[in-house]
Amino acid sequence: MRYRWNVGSLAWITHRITGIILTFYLIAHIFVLSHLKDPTAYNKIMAIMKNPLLKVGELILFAIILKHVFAGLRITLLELGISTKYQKTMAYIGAIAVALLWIIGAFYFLREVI
Amino acid sequence: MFSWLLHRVTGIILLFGLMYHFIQMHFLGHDNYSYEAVMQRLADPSWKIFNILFLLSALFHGFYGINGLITEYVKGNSMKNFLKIFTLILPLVLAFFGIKIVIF
Amino acid sequence: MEINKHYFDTIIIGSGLAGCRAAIECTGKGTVGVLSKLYPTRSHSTAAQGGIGAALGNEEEDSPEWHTYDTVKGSDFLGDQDAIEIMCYDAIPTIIELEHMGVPFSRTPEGKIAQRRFGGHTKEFGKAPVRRACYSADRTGHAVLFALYEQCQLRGVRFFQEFQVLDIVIENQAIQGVIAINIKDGSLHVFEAKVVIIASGGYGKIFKVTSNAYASTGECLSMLFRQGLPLEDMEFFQFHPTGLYGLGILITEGARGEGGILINGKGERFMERYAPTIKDLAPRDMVSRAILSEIREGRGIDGKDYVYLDLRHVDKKILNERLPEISTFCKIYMGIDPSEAPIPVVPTAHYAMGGIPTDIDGRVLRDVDGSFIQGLFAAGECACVSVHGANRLGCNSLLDTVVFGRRAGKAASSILKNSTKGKVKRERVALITECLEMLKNNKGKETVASIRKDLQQAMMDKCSVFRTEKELKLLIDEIKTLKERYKEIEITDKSKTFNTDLLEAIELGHMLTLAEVIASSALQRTESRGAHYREDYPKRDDENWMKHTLAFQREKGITFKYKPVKITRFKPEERKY
Amino acid sequence: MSKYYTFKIKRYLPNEKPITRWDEFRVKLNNMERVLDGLIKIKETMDGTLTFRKSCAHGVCGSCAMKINGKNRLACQTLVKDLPEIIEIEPLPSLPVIKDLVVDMTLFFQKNDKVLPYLINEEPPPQRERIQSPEDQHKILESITCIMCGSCTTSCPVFWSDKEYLGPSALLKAYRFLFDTRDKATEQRLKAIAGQDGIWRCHSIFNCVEVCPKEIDITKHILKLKRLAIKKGFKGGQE
Repeated sequence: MRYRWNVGSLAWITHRITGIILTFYLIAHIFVLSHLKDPTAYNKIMAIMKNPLLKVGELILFAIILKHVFAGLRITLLELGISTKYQKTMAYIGAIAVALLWIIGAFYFLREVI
Repeated sequence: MFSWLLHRVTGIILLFGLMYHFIQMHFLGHDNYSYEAVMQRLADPSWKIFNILFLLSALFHGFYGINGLITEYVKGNSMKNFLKIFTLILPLVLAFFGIKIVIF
Repeated sequence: MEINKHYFDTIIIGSGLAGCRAAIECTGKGTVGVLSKLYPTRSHSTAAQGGIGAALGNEEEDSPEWHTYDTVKGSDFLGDQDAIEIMCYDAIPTIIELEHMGVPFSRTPEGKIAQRRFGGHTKEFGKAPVRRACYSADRTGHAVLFALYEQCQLRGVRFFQEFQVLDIVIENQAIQGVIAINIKDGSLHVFEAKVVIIASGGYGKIFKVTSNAYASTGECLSMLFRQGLPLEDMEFFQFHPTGLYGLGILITEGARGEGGILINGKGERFMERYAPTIKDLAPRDMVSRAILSEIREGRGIDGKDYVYLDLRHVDKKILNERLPEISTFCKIYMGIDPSEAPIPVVPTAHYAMGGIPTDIDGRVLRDVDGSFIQGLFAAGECACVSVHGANRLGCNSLLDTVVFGRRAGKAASSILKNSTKGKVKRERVALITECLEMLKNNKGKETVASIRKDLQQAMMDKCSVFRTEKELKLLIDEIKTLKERYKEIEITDKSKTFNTDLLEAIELGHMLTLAEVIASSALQRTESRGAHYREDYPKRDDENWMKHTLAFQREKGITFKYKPVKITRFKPEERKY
Repeated sequence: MSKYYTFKIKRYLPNEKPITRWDEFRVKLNNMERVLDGLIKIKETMDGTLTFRKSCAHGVCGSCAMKINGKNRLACQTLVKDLPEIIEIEPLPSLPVIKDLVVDMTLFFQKNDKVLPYLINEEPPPQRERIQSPEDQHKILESITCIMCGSCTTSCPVFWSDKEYLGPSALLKAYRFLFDTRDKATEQRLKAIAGQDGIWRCHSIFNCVEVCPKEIDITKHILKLKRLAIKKGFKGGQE
């Protein structure tokens, strides 16, 4: 079904999708960590993590987390009583914040590799 | 209602937790996640408590969301009930493994 | 064809204010079913804007006696004064009761129901305008209808939504039941009942420019008329002075009650000339005539056919708070902001004073001698009690619906015990089925739309605010031609599901019947009174015409009988404002 | 000033094959006319089988809500001059279609019935009106303008996927009574709306606010309901 998107519904759908991805990441994260009992296994994984491809993956993950956090923040603020008049403004500010923080964060991430 | 409220509260906890995590792990120097450093940190009881809280919050927050998705998108009552029970057990199992890593 | 049978002690046709109010009264005393051709909350009562009149005296001193006087005078002394007195005195408890049912009225600073000025409502028998209309911003009808509908739900009234009534079955001078079609799937349903209350509303769609809804086609009136029952005072049809130019959408009289004024092309406040005391708040018939006279004499805006309703000087806060709806209408449909630009308005067909003759308890009369149809009641705009006489005052219509809806409900439930269950004969249903089939399969070159358009145009041109013998005669001939053309009608939609094409054809047939009654009634009344203005007889003639017209369908055509007006307290006098 | 518009209408004719199809009509309309006028013109002059609901024609009855160019609106309140030359019309989403643009609203009204949509006050009424300050009346001012056209509920993505959800319209109705100072059934009504299918399902998507023909900020009202439920420490219903 086709239905016109607007700021609110876009914010919602991205919030949802990022949420699902993060939950699955969480499951995988716990699963992987629970299998790291000795230093050798741990260091092996850490070495793999240095792979540039996985760094890109980490950056994407970082973006997803930021997006989810700011979408959640917007909803929570609305629920705490910030006027719904500002819902669109908040979404725009959130998007800008996500972009800015991602660029700053990416700088640090990449510094680890280079 | 309580779970809804808890979802919001855990959201806030995760926000601060994540901030701490990122600053600690990525922004402050390079060797923060060598095996020794991690183990050393884990020996600290307050770090343990923080980690467990963080873990439980994340699990609750994530699975509350999944539970909502099941409510909204899954058709058919038996399937719905099965998935709901599954998403109740899974985070408990994960919590068990998670706590095990942190404590031992 | 399979027929679905239902039995209810009380069947109510129409779910507007009168229908819902009657339904509330009937619950607890028997089973109640309400038939509505729309979803109940879509009834046209919801479009009523300005207010509901009652001498509560919340804003300034007021008395039901003054209210009675104003209504009598507003009716041009044709209203039955016993009924008017009942309505005006009942008004106060009725409004209080509505408030208790949850109607969200606007409030005074002390928290009482707020009231505003309305046309023709005065203090001390005509001295100055008075605040009498209780309101909920400019969506009073909507607020009251929702509250009443909600109370019906609470009381377990059974609603049959999107059921259109096809026949009201009367046999042996007693009601038997109604036959209706379920619009959704085209199935026929027979509702047998002990009593039937008709609250089907008005028929403004007979005119081209109207504030009425598409659903206001008046078929129930015509159904009774075709069975030989009379229709009363059909020549009186109210034109609301301020309809949005080109669309006919209502701009409430409350706009003038809050200080709006009418201005002509020369920028004059012309109502000063027509009603020196209360000016723009004169009754609707006078204001409508005044506007059209200005336009005829070339003083419309830029010589065109409209005048301005000016709200620019009204406090913006008042506009936002008390008239938000009409501000939105102006913005959406005309692209103007009433606080910055005047609103172009013309009179628009609005309200039928005439209708099914009833007594003060809503019993449907079958003759001038007061004999009635056993178990049949009517209330609301479709009925003529008559409290509005020749011209209705603003904010009295909502009052009429709730006061007489309640009375009819009460009277109807009181006779349940001694009434027998109605019986609708198979042949009657077969007849309806046959009619439907015929209409569906009829071949010809005419369409519903073209006949309807011609009818609406003809009524607008020849039978609206100004009328003459010559034009009315022409109109009657024209309607007869249209009736002939109606026989040649062909509809495109042959299906059973939601066949609006078929239903519109049925409605058109009834509209043609009603139009003829209106035109004939207007032709025989050779005087001018209230909304009925004959240019060839411009004076009111109390000697010959202080009486109600009752039109009957007889074999040779429409015949008339007359019923005296009940005059109790207020003797007819010249009507000046 | 008038110009030609192309109406692309999604048809649903239960007795024909195929049941659904898209029809195109070209209609000349002036810039004061509305989508409803266009539909009427099509029905009167081109295709009498075209079916849609209509009544008041000025946005107070709520009959003619439909999806116009991808967004729910009232046909009688949408001027064609504000739309592109191609106007795409579909019935309201996610309700069963009866014919063409007519949908079965039963489910929508059932939701409404669940929130006890009537004033409940068992105290004996006073002689005169119950006193309510203008400020208190203003709290429900926005919510009483609802015409129950169904635009909001059928624009809600949660309702699209979860038919158990009460939906914005019913929740707004609950608000209208919960915040009416004259109503005394706070507990009962909270019970009706604070369960799994009630207010917690609202994710502040704002689709309902975007489409409301009466410009009611429905999300704002639902958020207030959530705060009320929290404040009252409401325990009923799971989650």
